[in-house]
Amino acid sequence: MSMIEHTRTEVAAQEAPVMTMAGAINRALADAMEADGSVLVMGEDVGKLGGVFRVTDGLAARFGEHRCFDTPLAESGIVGTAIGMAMNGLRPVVEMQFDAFAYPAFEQIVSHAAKMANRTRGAIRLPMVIRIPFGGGIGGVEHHCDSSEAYYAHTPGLTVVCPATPQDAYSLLRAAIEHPDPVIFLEPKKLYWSKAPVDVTAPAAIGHARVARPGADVTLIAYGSSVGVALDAAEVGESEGRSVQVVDVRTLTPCDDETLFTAVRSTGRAVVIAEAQGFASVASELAARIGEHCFEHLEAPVRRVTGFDIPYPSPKLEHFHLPDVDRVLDAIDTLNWEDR
Amino acid sequence: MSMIEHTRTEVAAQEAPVMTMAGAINRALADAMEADGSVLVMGEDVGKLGGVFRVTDGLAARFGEHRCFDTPLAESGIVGTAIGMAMNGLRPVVEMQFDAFAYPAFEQIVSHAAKMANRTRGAIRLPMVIRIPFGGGIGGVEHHCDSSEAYYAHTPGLTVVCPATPQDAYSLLRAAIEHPDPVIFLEPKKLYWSKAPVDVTAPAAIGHARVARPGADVTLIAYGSSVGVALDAAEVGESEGRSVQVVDVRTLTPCDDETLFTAVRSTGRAVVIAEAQGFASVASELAARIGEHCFEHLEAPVRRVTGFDIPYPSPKLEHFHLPDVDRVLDAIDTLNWEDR
Amino acid sequence: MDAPDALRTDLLPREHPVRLIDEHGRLTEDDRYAAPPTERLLEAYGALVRGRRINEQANALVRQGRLAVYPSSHGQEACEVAAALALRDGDWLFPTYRDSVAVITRGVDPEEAFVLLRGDWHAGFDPRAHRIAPHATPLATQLLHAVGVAFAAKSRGEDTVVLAMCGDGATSEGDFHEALNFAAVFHVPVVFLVQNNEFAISVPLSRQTAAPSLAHKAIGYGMPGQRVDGNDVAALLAVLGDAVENAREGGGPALIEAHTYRMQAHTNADDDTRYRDREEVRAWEERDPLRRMRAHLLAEGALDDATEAAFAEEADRTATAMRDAMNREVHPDPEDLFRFVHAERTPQLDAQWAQLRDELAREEAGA
Amino acid sequence: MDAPDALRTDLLPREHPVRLIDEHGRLTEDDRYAAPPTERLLEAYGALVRGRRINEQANALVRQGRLAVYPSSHGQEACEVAAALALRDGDWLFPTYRDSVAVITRGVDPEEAFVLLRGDWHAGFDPRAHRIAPHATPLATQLLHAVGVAFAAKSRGEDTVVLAMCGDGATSEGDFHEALNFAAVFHVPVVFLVQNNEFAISVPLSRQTAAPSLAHKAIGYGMPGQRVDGNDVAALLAVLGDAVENAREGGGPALIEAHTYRMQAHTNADDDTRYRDREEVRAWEERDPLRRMRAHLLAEGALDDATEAAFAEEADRTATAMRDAMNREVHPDPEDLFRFVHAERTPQLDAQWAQLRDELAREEAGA
Ligand SMILES: Cc1ncc(C[n+]2csc(CCOP(=O)(O)OP(=O)(O)O)c2C)c(N)n1
Ligand SMILES: Cc1ncc(C[n+]2csc(CCOP(=O)(O)OP(=O)(O)O)c2C)c(N)n1
Ligand SMILES: [Mg+2]
Ligand SMILES: [Mg+2]
Repeated sequence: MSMIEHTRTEVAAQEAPVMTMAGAINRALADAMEADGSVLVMGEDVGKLGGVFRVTDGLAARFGEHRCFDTPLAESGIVGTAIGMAMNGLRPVVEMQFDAFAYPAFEQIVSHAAKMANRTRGAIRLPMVIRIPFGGGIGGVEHHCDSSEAYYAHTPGLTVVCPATPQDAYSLLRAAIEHPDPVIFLEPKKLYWSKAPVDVTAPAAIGHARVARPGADVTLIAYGSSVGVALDAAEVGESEGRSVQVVDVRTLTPCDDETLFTAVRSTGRAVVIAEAQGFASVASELAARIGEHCFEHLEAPVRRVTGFDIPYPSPKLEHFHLPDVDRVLDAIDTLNWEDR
Repeated sequence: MSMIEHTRTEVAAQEAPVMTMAGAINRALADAMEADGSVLVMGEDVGKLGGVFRVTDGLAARFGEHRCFDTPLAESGIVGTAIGMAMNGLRPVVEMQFDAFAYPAFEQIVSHAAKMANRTRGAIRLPMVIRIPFGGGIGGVEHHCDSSEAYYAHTPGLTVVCPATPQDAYSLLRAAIEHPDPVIFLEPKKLYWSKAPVDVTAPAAIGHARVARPGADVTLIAYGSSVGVALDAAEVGESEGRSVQVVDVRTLTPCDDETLFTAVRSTGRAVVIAEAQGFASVASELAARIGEHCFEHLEAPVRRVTGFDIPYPSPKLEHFHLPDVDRVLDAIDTLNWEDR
Repeated sequence: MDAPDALRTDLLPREHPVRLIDEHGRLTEDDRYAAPPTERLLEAYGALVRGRRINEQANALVRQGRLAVYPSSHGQEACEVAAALALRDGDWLFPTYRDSVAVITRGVDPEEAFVLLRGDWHAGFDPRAHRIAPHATPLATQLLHAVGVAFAAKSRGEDTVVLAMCGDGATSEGDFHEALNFAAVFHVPVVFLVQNNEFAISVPLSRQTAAPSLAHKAIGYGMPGQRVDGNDVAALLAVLGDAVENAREGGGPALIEAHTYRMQAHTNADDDTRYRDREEVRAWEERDPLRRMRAHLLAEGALDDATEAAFAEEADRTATAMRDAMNREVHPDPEDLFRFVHAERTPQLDAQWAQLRDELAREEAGA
Repeated sequence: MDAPDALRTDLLPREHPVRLIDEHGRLTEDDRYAAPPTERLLEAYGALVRGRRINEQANALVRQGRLAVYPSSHGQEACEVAAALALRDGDWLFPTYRDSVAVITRGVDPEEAFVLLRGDWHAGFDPRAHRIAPHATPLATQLLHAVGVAFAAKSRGEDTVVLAMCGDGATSEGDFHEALNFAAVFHVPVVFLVQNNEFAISVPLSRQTAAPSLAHKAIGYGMPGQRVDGNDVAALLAVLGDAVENAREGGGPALIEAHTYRMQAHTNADDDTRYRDREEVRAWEERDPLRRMRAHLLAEGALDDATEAAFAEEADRTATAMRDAMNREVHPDPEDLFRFVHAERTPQLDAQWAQLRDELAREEAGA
């Protein structure tokens, strides 16, 4: 199903205007604010400045300072206040300036945002979105490049979404804002200026992975900025005679097991790719559940290509750390091909 | 090696005094404070009251209020101040009152405690211990029963330790306090009043798993309060004709791959047991790395028996949530025994 | 009202907590706050009697194993009652774990109020129906939610006021700071009520702050701070009422520190003999909020035997209802584990419920 | 010293920031703070000249792609210089990302100070050797470390004082609150210096706080707050010096708000024309800290051409050293990724380094 949906979207997208991912997110925010008066945008520097990545550019001017505004500089305050707003009829979309600067809000996210609906037996649901620019590859200094998705994906009650294309950024953010429960919306910084056509009429549903490239011999599973690495590796792999399938996970929780398992079973080999440090990560989860549910189909162990288990390195060293095409190809090479 | 060490410890322990785990931790703190004047204990209610679990009982009276004292009620403040103390010659051991109440300190733990040595190229190491009573099974109300180990185990730069016996609680806490880098010391609340002999002369090194019970057919891998569940399941399994090995992980990071892999390879079947919600958890990691490194030896998929992916339930419902012997036996039953 | 000077010392609390009725029940003149009318005080006294009874009954239920835990507000009932009575129906209350009496006084059925402490579920009443947030446990976190609720109401032009409660210990948390700051910068109608009961579990106020008073923190956010005798329900009603109506009229947030005392241990699980003198506790018995209000009403001739009996009866009814409710066996539904986590159950939770259902079915079949 | 009253209004700042030298370089009388001796002001002026030059050179290096990013303290050099000069060798300084000039003024080699901003490594100098913490990026977090460092020193009976810096925006973070409270409750020798430069990136002070001043926050912790003209290095030296020596003598912590202005964009990556008027920026040029001190020293006859030339030369030397250092190619060692994470490399990191080493070897062989 998700393959079909994907194909349809791609066709429509050919005629659609080209946008950067940042532009697509900006457009999604504007369209959501236009469509629903209860949607508001807040955070640090999201007003006049338009955000340090210019993702909220023009929203304050267009919708007024009561719909898009700067808060005092305190992330727990931002998320905690947004929780109260969502309790009382608003749909706040908050921006955390960088991944590591969401950590002060951790208690509000884990102990409240994630749990409110459950503790009130559904009486209070929190329709709120926490946008977090995440990941590296942009030459940022320390604390500006964390891949923090595992912290959220591990937390029951959160829905964690991570687009890899401008189209998904647009469509999934619209879906996230309409979602009745809190969504952590992870925006790969490295892809903010990547461009592609975006069809703003194409709907997308949270919870569906996407086969980004079909292939018969091995499945690469990735999300965010690693999807591009996977596609590049697939290209090279293909030229070396291996047919490589790529799955873009898109929604980290809930996990689209069906698409994942179908893909892996069809190839019998799998590599999971993610930029985050690998230990106890989303990549661990994907590898573990594939190992558990596709065991009979596996010709080789599920390999993981992830960041090392180190603090995110400084700009001049980050290229050693980040998964790249060669590392993915190395991993593919280990997948017991001699048995074929 | 760890098996031998374990056996030696057990022998000595037969003659050693019986302690509760809470008592063993108390003794470890006292012995460490006695041995090293730079060790101090601080947190909420750790002074006169001796902690809500009485783990620090008597320390303030014995060592004075400058060595064991109450702080203002602010967890980020506690951890942040401890970081500064550790920067300047002290060895603070801080208590977080309950697992979920460590979340306000998340930024200090992740962005500073974990990274300080790395960012200063080793010029500043932080010899500090963050003790966190964790997990459920005690009939506690919400926010008092979180299993938060994955958040820490996923964070590079932290060492995460989790004892399952009073002996390990004593020996590993002594090792943690002597450790040059920050240690997250997870104390399974449910086991605080469990009793066993403790040999205070037995050393223990961080980083070593322990074969808690030998067995030939299947390996159960557990830590903290799940070790007891695993041992009970092993007992029942044995009575049903299956020889069940149990590995107590003890140190979550760094991971003792050698002991784990040796154990799993020897049985060809493995079940990982942990109380935490399973998604992107330490159990995921253990399953993924076993799947990756023991692939050729596996007769069946690595199964996980974990808490459900839900907020920790209320007291009257927690027994439905927690891994128990039956659930472990069910998992064992799925391990392709017909192939034998 | 003092004229604001450049340093805004008008935002500082007064030197002594506002008190309208002294420990002997005698009215004290105040140049700013008028004592509420006797009618109102009578209503408050009835609520105090009921509140005390709820505390006693809850303690008894803990001893009988019918409640998992109880953080009693014995001795703090004046704050509890005033917090509930200061609000209109459309307003919102944000209570802590210790504020069950306030929750019940505002209209929640005791049975529902105790669901959390009984261990049945994480919260037991419909927060939206009552406009009361669930009892908050992670300290100070709820103060931010209060700011957000007030913001939303204000953005719709509603005249809702939000009263957000916390303890003295909670003022040390970062979220306290952020909540007061956000409230002041957004100029939203939130009244922060700190019940300074001198202890955070075992930790005395002197270890919590070196400030002249907790109300002195208000000026650092640009909002007024006031101290009030927390055992004087008349003063509490006057000071809270003033702050609430000021907020309603667009005057912005305020911080009220009610000076009271936690007469019992932190919860039944606590042992307060480890950290405080009996002498200190006994001294505070003299300042009991019920005794004081009763003396006052008797002196005013406003409390007759019939009314006292009616109050006692009402309190009895509540206590009996509590006992009955807590003695009814509850059969929690295991499927509830999965029902509310997300609006739509995820495939993962579907599978997990299927597993549990299967386990239970086999158990039943086996048993 | 005012006599403390019950409300402790003595802890409030003065109505106007302390100023000892006005915008025209004229000395202003003050009943509490004496201007430092001319010698000291001359030293400070030299440091200002060098500091300004460091800012200019760093901006140039950013334009040339030699620095990854630079948060300039142009216009705030008086705060930077005074923070460094107020301390003794044994004291500790806790700077933010904007405080490279303070770090260099305290003695760190510019090359080492810029390792972070150049992108070579997360911090470039030995914090212990210089008693300067690494530049802090997560806002306000370092204030707590400062409290811990002071606590440790005090516990050993050392007379160390810790000066901890942050911006106006950072005062909104919970950690600011917790740090001031811990410092006050533990009564440790920390001086908190807030550089109120009117902006947190694009967000003006009015969106950050509704308080009469940031120094008004001090009373809420029971410590003195003071405001000082942040472009008057004489006043800064006097006020900081007073707070530092008071802390050293056991007088406890203090909060100093220096009122200054961020003359340039937040960093080179920022575009401040989006959110503030050029008029406003220009108005602050009149209050430039260098110009003011120069006028004063000239009027005093304390600054001759030779000295000016010497200062300029010293500044040149620093700028040249910066340029040379930043133009030297650095060859970062990939093994450094794994060297410092733990004192002893874990088996997992061993394996990961082996993998990377192997990749690099193959790459080299292939190339
Ligand atoms: C963030 C957080 N840390 C710690 C706790 C544990 N705890 C529960 S109540 C309490 C004391 C609170 O004292 P105070 O705020 O004065 O309220 P009181 O209990 O006196 O009403 C503590 C430390 C908690 N609930 N939340
Ligand atoms: C916890 C955290 N949140 C957000 C940021 C991103 N950020 C960096 S500087 C800055 C503004 C800080 O303003 P201020 O404290 O006034 O210092 P200034 O830059 O003006 O010196 C922000 C929002 C951060 N570094 N840390
Ligand atoms: Mg209290
Ligand atoms: Mg600023």
